[in-house]
Amino acid sequence: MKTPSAKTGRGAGSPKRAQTGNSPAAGIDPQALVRMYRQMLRIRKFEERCYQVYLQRKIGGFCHIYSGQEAVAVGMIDPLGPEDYVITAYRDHGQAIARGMSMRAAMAELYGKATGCSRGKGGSMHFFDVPGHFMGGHGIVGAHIPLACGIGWGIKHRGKGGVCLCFFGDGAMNQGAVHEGLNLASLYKLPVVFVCENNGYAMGTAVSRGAAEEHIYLRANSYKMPTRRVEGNNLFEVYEATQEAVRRAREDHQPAFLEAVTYRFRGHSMSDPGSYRTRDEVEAHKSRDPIGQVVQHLEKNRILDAAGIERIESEVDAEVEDAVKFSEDSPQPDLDSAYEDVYVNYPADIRQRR
Amino acid sequence: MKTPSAKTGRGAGSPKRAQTGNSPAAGIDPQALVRMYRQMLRIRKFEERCYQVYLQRKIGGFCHIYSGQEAVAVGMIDPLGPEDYVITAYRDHGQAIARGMSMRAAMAELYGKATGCSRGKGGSMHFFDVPGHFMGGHGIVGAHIPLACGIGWGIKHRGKGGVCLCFFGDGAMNQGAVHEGLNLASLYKLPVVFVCENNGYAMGTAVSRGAAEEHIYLRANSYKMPTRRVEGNNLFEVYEATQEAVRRAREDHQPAFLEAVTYRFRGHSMSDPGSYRTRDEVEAHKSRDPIGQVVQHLEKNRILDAAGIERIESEVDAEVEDAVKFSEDSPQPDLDSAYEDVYVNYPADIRQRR
Amino acid sequence: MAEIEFRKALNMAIDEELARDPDVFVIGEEVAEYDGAYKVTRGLLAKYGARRVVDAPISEGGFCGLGIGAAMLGMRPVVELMTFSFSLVAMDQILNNAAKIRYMSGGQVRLPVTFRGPGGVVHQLGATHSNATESIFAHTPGLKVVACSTPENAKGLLKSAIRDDDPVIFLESELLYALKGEVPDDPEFLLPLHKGRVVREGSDVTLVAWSKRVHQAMEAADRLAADGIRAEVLDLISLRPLDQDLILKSFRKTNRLVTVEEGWSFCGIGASIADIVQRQAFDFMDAPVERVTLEEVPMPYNEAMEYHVQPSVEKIVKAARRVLYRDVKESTDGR
Amino acid sequence: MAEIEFRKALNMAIDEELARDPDVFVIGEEVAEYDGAYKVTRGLLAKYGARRVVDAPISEGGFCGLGIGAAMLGMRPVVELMTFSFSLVAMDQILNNAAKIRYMSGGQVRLPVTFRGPGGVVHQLGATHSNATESIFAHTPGLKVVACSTPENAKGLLKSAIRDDDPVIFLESELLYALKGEVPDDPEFLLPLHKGRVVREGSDVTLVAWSKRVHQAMEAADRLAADGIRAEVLDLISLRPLDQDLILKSFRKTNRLVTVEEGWSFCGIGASIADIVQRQAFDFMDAPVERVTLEEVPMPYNEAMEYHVQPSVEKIVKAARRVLYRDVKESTDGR
Ligand SMILES: Cc1ncc(C[n+]2csc(CCOP(=O)(O)OP(=O)(O)O)c2C)c(N)n1
Ligand SMILES: Cc1ncc(C[n+]2csc(CCOP(=O)(O)OP(=O)(O)O)c2C)c(N)n1
Ligand SMILES: [Mg+2]
Ligand SMILES: [Mg+2]
Repeated sequence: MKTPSAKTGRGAGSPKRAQTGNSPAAGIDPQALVRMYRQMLRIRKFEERCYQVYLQRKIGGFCHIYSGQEAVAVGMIDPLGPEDYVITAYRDHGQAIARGMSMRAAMAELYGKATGCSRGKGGSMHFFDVPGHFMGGHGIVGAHIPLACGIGWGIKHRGKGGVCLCFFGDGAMNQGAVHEGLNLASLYKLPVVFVCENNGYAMGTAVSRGAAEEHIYLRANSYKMPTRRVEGNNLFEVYEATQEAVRRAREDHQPAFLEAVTYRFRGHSMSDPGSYRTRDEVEAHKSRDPIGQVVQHLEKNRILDAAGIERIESEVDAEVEDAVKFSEDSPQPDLDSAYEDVYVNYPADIRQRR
Repeated sequence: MKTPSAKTGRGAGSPKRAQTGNSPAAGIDPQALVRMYRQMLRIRKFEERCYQVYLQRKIGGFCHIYSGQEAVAVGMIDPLGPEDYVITAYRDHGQAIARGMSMRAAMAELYGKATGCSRGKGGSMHFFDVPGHFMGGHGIVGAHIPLACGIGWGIKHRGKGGVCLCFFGDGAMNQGAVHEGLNLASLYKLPVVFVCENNGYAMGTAVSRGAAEEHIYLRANSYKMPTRRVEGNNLFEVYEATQEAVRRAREDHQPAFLEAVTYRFRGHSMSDPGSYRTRDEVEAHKSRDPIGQVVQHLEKNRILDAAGIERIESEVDAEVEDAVKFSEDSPQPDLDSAYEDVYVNYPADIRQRR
Repeated sequence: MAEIEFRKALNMAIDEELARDPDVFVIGEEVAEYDGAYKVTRGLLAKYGARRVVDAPISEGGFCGLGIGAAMLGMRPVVELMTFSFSLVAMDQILNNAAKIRYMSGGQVRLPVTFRGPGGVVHQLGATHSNATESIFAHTPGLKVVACSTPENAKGLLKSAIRDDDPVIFLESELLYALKGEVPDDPEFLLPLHKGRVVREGSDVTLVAWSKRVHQAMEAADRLAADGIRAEVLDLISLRPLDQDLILKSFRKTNRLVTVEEGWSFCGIGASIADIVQRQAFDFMDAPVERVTLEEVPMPYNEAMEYHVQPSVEKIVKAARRVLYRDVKESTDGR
Repeated sequence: MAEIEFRKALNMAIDEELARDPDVFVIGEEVAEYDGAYKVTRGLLAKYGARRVVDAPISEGGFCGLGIGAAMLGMRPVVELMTFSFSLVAMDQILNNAAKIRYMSGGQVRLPVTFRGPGGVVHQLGATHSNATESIFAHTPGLKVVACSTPENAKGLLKSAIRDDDPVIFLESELLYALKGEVPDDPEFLLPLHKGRVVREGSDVTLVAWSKRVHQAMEAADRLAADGIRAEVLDLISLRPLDQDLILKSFRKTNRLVTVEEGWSFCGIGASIADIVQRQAFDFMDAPVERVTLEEVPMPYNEAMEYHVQPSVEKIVKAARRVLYRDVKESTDGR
């Protein structure tokens, strides 16, 4: 697959221009648009750099690249305030960055360094930034949906306000924990907005091969919550739908369910041969690149000119390089820290007594 | 609670006459009606006798009485053939008897005797009659729904024909396993008819206190299978709906979902104080006794006269007494049989080696 | 100090903690309007309302996960499992989420959640309802596993568990709920989660048990005493972390040990005790460690069989005599 | 006899059994169109079609249960768990339904279902994806638990597992999938499920391991040999039922034992081995049984830490030297 980066020549994944039209940017002020554009670009370039360092074997384990889905994370997380929470699955880099995690902490985690967001213990699938209300990165499909309900519970009953945004994939819909969690959220009227990122596949399994009902948003009707399907590659549509759902969750403690239809440009994880999708299919989706769509809008509406776009690109490139350098230079964690963080209070050293 | 048995004076739970009208007995021939009436009565009287012997401490553990729900088990199981299968939850006496288990084997199991349907090892919640295609009695709420899918799988792919009828309660709808199973059945087009016996409560929890969507049949829409709500105390309606669902499952390997609205006359189990329902509510439901409705129909249509009904009653009473006597007289299982049936093939004696 | 029932002692503990800390809440099936399947939470709904005492649908994975998520925000959920047998449908939530999230986050998260309920064998409920799950939980770092055995320690330990900042598996026993005993009224009566106790001193042989089996071990000690054998009885209380010092101290005195548990033998907790003892106190072993466990079969319904496969006073006595190399008449049913 | 990869040996076993018996079918996530997440089922969809090789949604509880239900009707499902770490969401199906239904039915049901997939630690996947679940399964009567270690025994054991009339937990290892070895072509090549094997004979100390750790134990034996210590290496293969005779026979010869496992120590399988040995061969113990296990922490992601907390050749060598009372230099990281 060719990296779509002819424009900047830095090979770090600058997106193609979108070939589809935009829907109106429903009252989003230009500053916010620029901010979101930058966020999407930060995610894209971070991810494509991950792809590279992974191939260089600088990082290990699984690595699930978010490229192509940026409008979902950014369009949904941007409307949040500091009191709100985000939780997601193992494809978590995008949401973490959108929620404010520094690229340094994110990349250093992939390097397994002490400076990583989880002190090198979590890895790609288990990013955490609790002070920033990013509640993880969860590796077991569907298992964090009940956690989101608990976070919603905490928000509601500690009275500090806020909502919890809970992301998961189309494949997760078939896991029992999701069903239990959706019911609990609605039954208890918890301020949780559930976001199913329908990127068409769970690994190699197309939605309709895993679920009898392929219209995911319809399945949420079983839980009597407002539900809506949005074009997940259209930042404006995502943003607008989220504002509505978040407002209701915040004010009425009413959960909502959004299905965001999107597409991942890369394989499921680094080792995925991707034979279940044709090159044509992938290319067709790339022509609807969510970042390209935003760029088009910014230019057409003269919010940014070519120079402005170029400047942001190079700032982001620099940030990514800084994150890589930071990670390379960061210290390995002390081996003894392997014995820490198991408990808050443990009566004795946890190291094995023989 | 008064045992509604003034008529026969035997205290074994002869039902009140129904005070509501019948729906037409849609083409059910009189012989079948009499057969089903007898089955319903057999279940009722068996259960009420269980209630008594439980109070006499002849049997132990949990005991979940089926009284009040007989039209569901009988109206659904009667249309089945010998090639079909039945599987259910822990409130399993009714389905077992409807499926042909002898009262002797059933009662002896409650007594824990070697002659019991599960050799005294299963108890009330774990009745089995595999030669009769009664596949249990399952104690963990919702856990047998995936098993039903497997049975459907076996039916379909071994090509011997048949369907699997899978019963569970309204409370089970909130267990993840049910959701996974319904999706699998529809995805794989398995010949399974799911029957949710909505008796209004899961222990003390009314349906609407456990589920955001209290119209249970609507929840099945998520799995794209035909779904229908039936008046579960009306044998005729149950019978008719089942025939349709079973035919489709049998011929087209298409699962279906039926919600049968009913009511249990007794507590959840023997120790239930029942404070979550008013006496009025229970009495109102008793006036719609499914057996009473059938009796009314039989009499009105002169299928049976009072004498005929009396005769069946006394035959059933005799059968119940025989089952009790059989159970009392049956031998205790050999203690060594505790070590049997763990494996088909085990390389050595399973008794603990010290 | 009042003489109260075990279930009431648990109820007091929850009641006091609900009163003390607004972050504490109770969730589980039938805990509120029904007063608890075993009436442990009786009256709490009336006192604290439906936001603090919460009925849950039959979604153990869901509401255990909800408890963990709420704990991530600093709440202190007390999650009732109607019985720990039903924890099998929530295993992923407990073994992955509760036990590991703190670690995977590099210590950013505290998880002050308590999972409580009766564990193990009850009476004639058959195999699905008679799981002794403690060795699964005790196998798992990140969890603390505690078993109470008297009304007094039930109260003191449950209060500590609720206040503890780590996830605690708190094992009770339905068969003990009606047991009466003296329980301090003091709302600050707390017992340490990681300490076992000597229930009876002795010098000839050590019997180790927990939960309801402590009472069987005590009966066995009485029977042994009649024969002039002085058994020391330990109530482990903490299964993770294990109070090794307690066991080793006793063993170094008696040089003989019998473990008693109602779970299966293989990979059971007694196996780990034997393992630790043989390694840490090899030179003190006058005899192999003996174990009394559930036989290696699912639990049968029949009452006599059910009794037959479980630990019994007689089996404990025999095992104790065996480690003392005393004459043991082997009978078929007495093992 | 061809030299083939481990994953191919497993593939051959499944292929042959699919060909032999129409009741065999394969189900799991990505097993069909994707050829298996680790390519164990490569080509089987093309050969046998979508009725015999079946892609499942991410519903482990659902499709494990489906397998059990189909087995109740006499089919022989081979259920792939993408890894056994994901079995935690299906624990109730496996521990209650697969393990107990035969018993609860008084023996009316046979459950010829095989659950297979890689188990334990892989490489830098972090805590949720690195569960060694074997001690949970081996704890449970009604299950058979088998771990393969070479392409040859992978084939012979998996075929036996599929033909066995009881539920079998069949543990593989992702880290072994590329290992090559000679494998008999014979479609009737079957190995007994309950027998371990002596991989290397020796007289000074016994090393017991299974799955990929057998290879570590062999390396340790090489290292020990360089020091003049002759280690006997046992590959347990069967974790339930345990091949006690194999272990005891070796121990009665060497009088010294080291167990190696990648699960946690407490309630681990090695604990039960130590327990059995101290009771059955007390008089043969020249030293306590030593254990090399995963440290009592969730699995960290960082590569060095991940290595640090796992069993290693060095740790095994040290443990062996310890039971031989040879000079052991304790270093902080080598434990
Ligand atoms: C319970 C469980 N089963 C299987 C897996 C392995 N697995 C990881 S990601 C994945 C596919 C998930 O697809 P989807 O939910 O659509 O998310 P996406 O990867 O498309 O973002 C699978 C099967 C897992 N992590 N957890
Ligand atoms: C997983 C699980 N959780 C809890 C229980 C305890 N329990 C047994 S029956 C029951 C209520 C079930 O209600 P419903 O499904 O409506 O069936 P009904 O009793 O009304 O027939 C509960 C909570 C159980 N057996 N299994
Ligand atoms: Mg997807
Ligand atoms: Mg009900």
